[in-house]
Amino acid sequence: MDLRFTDEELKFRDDVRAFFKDNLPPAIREKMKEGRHTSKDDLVQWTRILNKKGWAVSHWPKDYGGTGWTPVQQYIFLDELQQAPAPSPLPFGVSMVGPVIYTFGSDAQKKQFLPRIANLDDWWCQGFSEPGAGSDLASLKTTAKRDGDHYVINGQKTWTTLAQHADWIFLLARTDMAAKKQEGISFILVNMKTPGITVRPIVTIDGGAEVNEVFFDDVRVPLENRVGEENKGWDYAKFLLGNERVGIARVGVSKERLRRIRELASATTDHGRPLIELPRFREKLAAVEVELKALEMTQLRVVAAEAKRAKGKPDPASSILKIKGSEIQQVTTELLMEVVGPYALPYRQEHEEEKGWNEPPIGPDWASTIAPTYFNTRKVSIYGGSNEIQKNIIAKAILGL
Amino acid sequence: MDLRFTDEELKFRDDVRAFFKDNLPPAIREKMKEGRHTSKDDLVQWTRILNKKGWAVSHWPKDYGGTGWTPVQQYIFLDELQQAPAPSPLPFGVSMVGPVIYTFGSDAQKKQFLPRIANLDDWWCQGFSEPGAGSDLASLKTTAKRDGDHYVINGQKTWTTLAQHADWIFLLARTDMAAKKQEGISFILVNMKTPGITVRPIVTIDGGAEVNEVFFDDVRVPLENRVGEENKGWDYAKFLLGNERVGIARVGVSKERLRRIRELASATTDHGRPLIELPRFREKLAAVEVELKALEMTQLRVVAAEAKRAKGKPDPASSILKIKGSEIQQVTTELLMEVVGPYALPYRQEHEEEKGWNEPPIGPDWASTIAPTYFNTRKVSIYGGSNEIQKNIIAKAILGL
Amino acid sequence: MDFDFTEEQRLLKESVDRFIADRYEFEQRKSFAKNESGFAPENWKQFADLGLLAIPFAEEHGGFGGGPIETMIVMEAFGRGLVLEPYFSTVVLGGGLLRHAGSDAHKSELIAKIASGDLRLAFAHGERQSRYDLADVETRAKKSGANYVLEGEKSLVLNGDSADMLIVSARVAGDARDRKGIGLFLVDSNAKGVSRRFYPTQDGLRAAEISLSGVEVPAGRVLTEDGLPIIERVADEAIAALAAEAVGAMTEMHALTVDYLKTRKQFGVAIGAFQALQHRAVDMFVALEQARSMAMFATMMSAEDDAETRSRAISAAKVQIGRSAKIVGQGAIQLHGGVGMTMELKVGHYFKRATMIDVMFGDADYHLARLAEAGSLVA
Amino acid sequence: MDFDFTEEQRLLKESVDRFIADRYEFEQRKSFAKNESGFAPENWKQFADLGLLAIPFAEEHGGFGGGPIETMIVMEAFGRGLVLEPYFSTVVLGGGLLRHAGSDAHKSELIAKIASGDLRLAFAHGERQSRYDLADVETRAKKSGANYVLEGEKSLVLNGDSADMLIVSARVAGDARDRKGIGLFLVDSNAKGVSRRFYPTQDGLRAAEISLSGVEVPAGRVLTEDGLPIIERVADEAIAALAAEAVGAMTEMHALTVDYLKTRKQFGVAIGAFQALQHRAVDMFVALEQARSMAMFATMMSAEDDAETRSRAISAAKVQIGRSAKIVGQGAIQLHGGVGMTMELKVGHYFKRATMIDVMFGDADYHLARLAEAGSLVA
Repeated sequence: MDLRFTDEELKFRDDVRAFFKDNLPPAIREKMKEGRHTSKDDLVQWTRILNKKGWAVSHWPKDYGGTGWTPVQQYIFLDELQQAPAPSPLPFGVSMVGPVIYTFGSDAQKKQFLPRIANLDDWWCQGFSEPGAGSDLASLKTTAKRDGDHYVINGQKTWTTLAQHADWIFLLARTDMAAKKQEGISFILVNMKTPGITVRPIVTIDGGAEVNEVFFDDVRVPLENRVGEENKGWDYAKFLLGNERVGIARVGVSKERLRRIRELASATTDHGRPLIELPRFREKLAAVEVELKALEMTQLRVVAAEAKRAKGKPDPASSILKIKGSEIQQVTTELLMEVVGPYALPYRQEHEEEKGWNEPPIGPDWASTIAPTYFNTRKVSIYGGSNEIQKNIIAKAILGL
Repeated sequence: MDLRFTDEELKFRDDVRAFFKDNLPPAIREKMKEGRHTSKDDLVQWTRILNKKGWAVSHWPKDYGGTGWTPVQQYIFLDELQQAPAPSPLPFGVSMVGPVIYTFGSDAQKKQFLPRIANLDDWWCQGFSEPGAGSDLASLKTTAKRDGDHYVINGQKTWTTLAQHADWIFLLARTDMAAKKQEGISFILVNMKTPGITVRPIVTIDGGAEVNEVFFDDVRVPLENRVGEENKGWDYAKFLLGNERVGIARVGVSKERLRRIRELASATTDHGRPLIELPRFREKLAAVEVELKALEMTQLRVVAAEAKRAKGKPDPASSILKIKGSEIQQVTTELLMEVVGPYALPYRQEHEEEKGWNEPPIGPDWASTIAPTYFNTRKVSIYGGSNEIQKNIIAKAILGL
Repeated sequence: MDFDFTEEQRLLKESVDRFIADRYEFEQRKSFAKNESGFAPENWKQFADLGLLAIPFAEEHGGFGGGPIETMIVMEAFGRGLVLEPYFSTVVLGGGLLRHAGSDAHKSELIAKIASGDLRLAFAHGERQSRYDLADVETRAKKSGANYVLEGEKSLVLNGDSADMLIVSARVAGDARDRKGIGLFLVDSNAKGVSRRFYPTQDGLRAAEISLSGVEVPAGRVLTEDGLPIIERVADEAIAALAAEAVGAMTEMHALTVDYLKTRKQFGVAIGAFQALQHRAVDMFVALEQARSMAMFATMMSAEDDAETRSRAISAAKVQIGRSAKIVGQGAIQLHGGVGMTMELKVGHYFKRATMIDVMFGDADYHLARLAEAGSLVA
Repeated sequence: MDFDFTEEQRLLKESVDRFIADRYEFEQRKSFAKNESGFAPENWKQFADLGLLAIPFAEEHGGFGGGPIETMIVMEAFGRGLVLEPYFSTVVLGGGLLRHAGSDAHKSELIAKIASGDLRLAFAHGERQSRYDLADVETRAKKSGANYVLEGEKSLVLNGDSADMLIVSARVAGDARDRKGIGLFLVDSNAKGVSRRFYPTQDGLRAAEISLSGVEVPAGRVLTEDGLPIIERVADEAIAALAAEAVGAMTEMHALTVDYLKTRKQFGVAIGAFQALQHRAVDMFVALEQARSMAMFATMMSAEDDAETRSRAISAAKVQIGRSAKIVGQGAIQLHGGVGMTMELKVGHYFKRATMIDVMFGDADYHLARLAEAGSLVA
C-alpha cells in the first residue's frame, strides 16, 4: 500500500498540466473560471485541440481512439482538466452514446459515428427523460412503431441538455407496447434534422436555457439506426448509466472552485478587512477542504477497486461519490454567495456581453455569475439519479436493507 | 397581538423567581447546576416545599389541588423552575398517573392517591414499555388474568425510570387475550411491595442506573386497582401520553445550560485565552441561542393555541417542540464537551462523593459530569416517542402525507 | 401575552389576503412583470385604495396609525404573492426614515402623497465598498450657502428606478465608517446632477446605481445631519418586514412542496409515500415554524427603543430567517426535482426571492457574527 | 498509487484479525476489564508472541521494521475489538518517542524489552493548564550536577497506572508555551519522588495523575533537551493511529446498526424497512467511508518529514474523524433506540471510545481552527 502517486504518475500529471496550460485558449479558461457558460464554438474548438493530441476520448478502448491509460491516469487527467479549468468533452457523445456504440453497435455505426464523436463533428444529446418519469426512468411513454424499414417515433423527451446545438439524439422508445415496463424498449439514434422534431427551451432558475423539451411527431428513422437488438434497449441504457460515474464527484471542479473562493475572499473586504482573514470564514473553507480531501481519497479508492472489477458493472460505492460530490459542489456555491454578499442581487442577462452589451458590471466584475451558479447548482443533487435515489442504492446494494 | 408578557405576567414571574431563589435548598441547586443526579430525599424535600406553597401540582384542576393558572402562567412557572435550576416534580405521579386518576379514576382512587402524589408520599413509576416494543407500545405482552376479585399479573416492563425508589407502578396489561392489538388492554395500579415483583437496574452508557426492568411473576392485584373500565386502558394511555407534552421542549433547562456554558467557557483557557473569546465558539453559542429563542416563541404559540383547544387532544405541533427541544439539548451537551476538552476523559463513579469518597477531582471540579451528560442526553431524541416518530406524526397529522 | 390580532388587524389581513388571492395568481404576476417598470401601476393604485400605503404613519398626518404588526401582516401576504410593487422601498424604508427623521413639515407634505399613491420613495444608501456596514458612507454633502451639495455614488438602490424621490445618505462630517456625521437628504429623482442606471435583480425586482454629481439640496430638504441611529433603526424595522415577507414565501414553498408530494406519482405511488421525503418535508416545516416565530419576535422587538436590545433581537431573527430559508428553499427545489429548477413553476421564484432577502441588510452569517459579538440573547 | 497490502501486511492483518475474533468477543472483553489493571496480561504476552509490540521498531534493534501502515492495520483491528491493553501508550506513543529521540544505547536497551512484553511505557506530558497545547509545559527539569531533577504535576497520563517506565516532558529552559527547551526524560514509575493516582476513563481504559517531586534523572536517561518537534511528530503519528482505531470502532458501530435494523421488528416489520432509517444508515456509511479515507491519508502523511505539510494533513484527518464519529456514533445510538443507551450492548461502548478519541490530542474543532490558520489543504 502506497497512497502517493508514483514518479511516473507525477510525471504524467505534470505533462497533462503543462499541456492544458499551453493549449487551453485563455478566453475559454476565463469563462470557466468565472462560471459563465461556454459556447458551442468554444467546446468544438477545445475538443478538437484535445482530439488532435489523442485525448478527446481518453477512456475509450485503444481500437476506437482511446489512450490505454490506467484508471489512476484517467483520474489524474480528469482532475487536471477540471482544475485547469477546462470544459469536459461533451459527455453525451464521449461518455454516453460512444461506449454504447462501440460495445453494442454495428460496424457501420462504429464507423459512421465514433470518429465524429471524438472530433465533435456531431453534437449529441440524450433522449432518456420524459415528463412525469423523473427517477422512474423506465416508465417512459415515447413509442417507435415499425413501418416498413423505418420506425415512426412519437412522444416527448425532456431535460435534454444542449439539444439546441444537437445534430443527433440517442433515445429510448417503446418498440413493444405489450411488454412489461423495462422490456420492449429499444435504443435508437435519431438525426435531429429529421422532420417532425421540435426543440423547445426550458428556462431554468439561473436564467439559463441549457435544457430543452424535444417533441417527436411521426418522426421516421431507418431501422438500422437502432443499436443492438430490438427490445433490449433497457440493457444498453443500464450499461450507459453505469458508465456515467466517471468523474461524478467532480473533485477537480471543487478544488478549482475553492481556490477561486480564496482568491475572491482575499479581494473582498468586510468592515475594511479582507473576508479571508475572518476566522469563521476560514474555518468554513477549511471544513469544506477536509470533506473534499476525504472525497478525493474515497474516489481514488473507488478508482483502484474499479481496475479490478468486471467492466460495466457499476460500483455502488460510486453513489457515495455522487452524494458527497454534489453536497460539496453545493456548499462551495453557498460560500461564493457569502463572499459576493449584496452584489448577488443584480441580474445580468446571459450572453449580454456577446450581444455587444458592454456597460460596466454592477459591483465586482465577477459578481454576476454567483447567484445563478448557486441556483443552477441545486440541480447536481437532482440529476443523474437524485441523492435520495443514491441513498436507496447504497441501502439496498451495499447495506442489504 | 402583543407578544410581550403583561405587567401581571411579569409580576407573576418575579414572584415565582423570588420564591425559587429563597426556597430551593442550595445543595439541590448545586447538584442541578452541575448536572449531577438528585437523590430521592432531595426530590421529596423539594416537592414538599412546593406542595406547602400549593405549587406541586400546579396544572391540576383546582378541586384536586391545582392553581388555576393560565397556560402562560404555567409556562412561566415551568421556565423559571427549570432555570432556577430546580428539579421538576416527579412526572410519573404529577403529570402521568395523577391526571388519569382525577379524570377516569374512582372516588376512592382519587381520595387515596391524589394528595399523596402532590406531597410525594407515594413515589410512582411507569409500566408501559416492554422489551421489544419500543415505539410500538401497543404490542405489549404483559397479562392480567382475573382470578376471583384479583388480577394475576405476569410479564416484564422495561425502561422503568426510578423504579428502585417506587412505592407504586401504573401499568398496561392485557386483560382480553383474544382482542386485537389496542383493545383488551387495562390500566392498573400496582403496589410495588406486592410479592412477585422484581426490579433489576439497567446500567446506561453514562454510568447511571436510573432505569430498570421490572418483572411480574404471578403478582396479585385487587380488581379495584384498575382505573376506569376493563379493556379501555389504551384510551387512558393515549390521554396520558397527550398530557406528556407539557414542558417537552425544556426551554428553561437549555437556557440555564447556555448560561452555564458561557460561565465555564469564561473560566477555561485555550492557549492562554478564555474560550469564550474565540469568535468561532461565540458564534456556535449564538447559533444555539437563536434556535432556542425561536423555540421559546414557538412554544408560546403552542401554549396560546392550547388555551383554545379541547382538553386532552394533543396538538401535533407539539412534535416540533419535542424535535427542536431535544436537538437543542443535545447540541448544548456537545458545546459542554468542547469546553471541558481533555477533562472529559476521567470517569468518576456516580455518588462516589456520597459514599464518603473525598479525593479532589481530576481537572476542573465541574468536569466529571460533562461526558456522562453528553452520553445520557442522547436519550432525549429516543424516549417519549423518538424524533423519527415525531416526524411521522407531523407528516401525517399536519402535512397530510 | 396575546397572539390574537385585533379586529382591525384581522380586517386588514383579510383585505390583503383577498388582494393576493384575486390579483396575484402566478399568471397575473407574469403579466405585471412584463411592464417596463417591472410592476403594475394599477396595483399601486389599489394599495392606495386599500389604505396599505398609509399603514405606518400617524393618523394626524393622514396615516393609518399602524405599527409593526400591521406591516408584518402586509409583508407576509406580499411574500406569499411575490408582490412586485415597491412597497418595501416606499413605505417601510422611505416611510420609516420619514417617520423617524422627518420634521412635521416634511410629514405634512409627503405622507399624504405617499398614502394617495402619488409619491414613491427609494433609499439611496449603499455604496460600492460598504457591503453590510451601515456606517460606511463616502458620499459627501458639502455646505454651500444654505444648501448642501451632494457628490458620490450610490449602489444597489432598491426600486431606485421607479422612485419619484430618493432619500440619500451623505457625510456632512467624518470619514467612511465614522458613526457620526451621516446626513439624510430628500432628492427628486430627476434633480439636476442625479443620474441613474437601472437593472433587474435576481428575484425579478428592480434596482439602480445612482450617481450624484453637484446635486443641490436646499435646507428644507435635509431630514437630519446625524442620521446613523435612525438608519439603523429603520434597517431593523426593514429586517422585521423582510422576515415577514420571507415567512410568506416559505409558507408557499412549503405548501407547494407538500402538494407536489401528494400529487406527483413515481414508481406507481405518490412520492409523498416515501418516508425520506416525508421527513424532509417535516424538516422544512419545522424550519418554517421556527422562522415564523422569529419573524413575530422581530416584529415585536423592532419597536424596542433600546438600540442594543433591538439590534440583538433583529440579528437573531435574520439568522433564523436566513437559515430557515435555506432549509425550506433548498428542500422545496430538491423535492420538486427537475421541474423545481424551471421558471415555469412558482416555487423557483420563491426560492430566488428568499435567497435575495438573505443578502439584504446583512446575511445570516453576518448577523450571527454581530450577535456573537454583542453578547447573549438569553436574558 | 497502490491501495493493496504487501504479502507481509496481509499476513499481519490476518493474524490481528484472528486474535480479535478469537480473543475479543464482548463477553471475553468484559472479563479482561474486571482485572485490577483493566486489561489482561495474557493478551499482552500474546501481543509479544505475535510480534505486535515490535512493529514500528527497526530490525537492527529487534523490531519488526514496520511503518505507519502496519500500525494502521493493528489499530484498526484494535478499534473493532475495543482492545483494553495499553498498546497505544507503549508502542505508538512511547515507542514513537524512543524511535525519534532515543540514542542507540536507549534503543538497544529498551526496544527488546518492549518487544518481549517486559516493558510498558506511558507518556507523561499533559498538565492541568495545557489543554491541547503541546508546548504548554510547566514541569521543570533543573540541572543538579550530571543529573536533572524533575518537579511538577502531570495530568491525564494514559495508562500511567500500568506503565513500568514513564517518558516525562519537562522544561530545561524557557517559560510555559515556549517552543524551545522542553526535554524528555525516562523515569521509572516507581522512582523516588514519583507518586501516581490512578483512575478509569469514560471508555473503560485507565489513566493517572502523576506528581513529580525531586525526581532524579541521570544523564543517561535524558532522551533530548529540545523535544517539542519530536513530541509534535509523535502526536501526529498518534493521531494517525487513533484515526485508524476510530475507523475500526465506527466500522463495528455501523455493522451492528445495520444488523439491528435487519433483525429488530416493530409494527410487524424489520425496522430496516423504514426509508428514513435506511437513509440515516446510509449517512453513517458515507461518514464512515470518508473517515476511512482520511485515516489512510493520515497514515500516509504521518511519515512526511515537512512538519507543516504533515500537521495540516493530520489536522484535516482529525477533523474528519471527529465529525464522522459523531455522525456514526450518534446515529448508531439513535437507530438502536433505548437498548443502545445501555451498557449491555457493545454499541454504546464503541460510542464512548470514539467520543473519547475525539478529545485526545485536540478535538475536531481545535484541529479545524488549526487547519484554518495554517492555510489551504488544496494544493
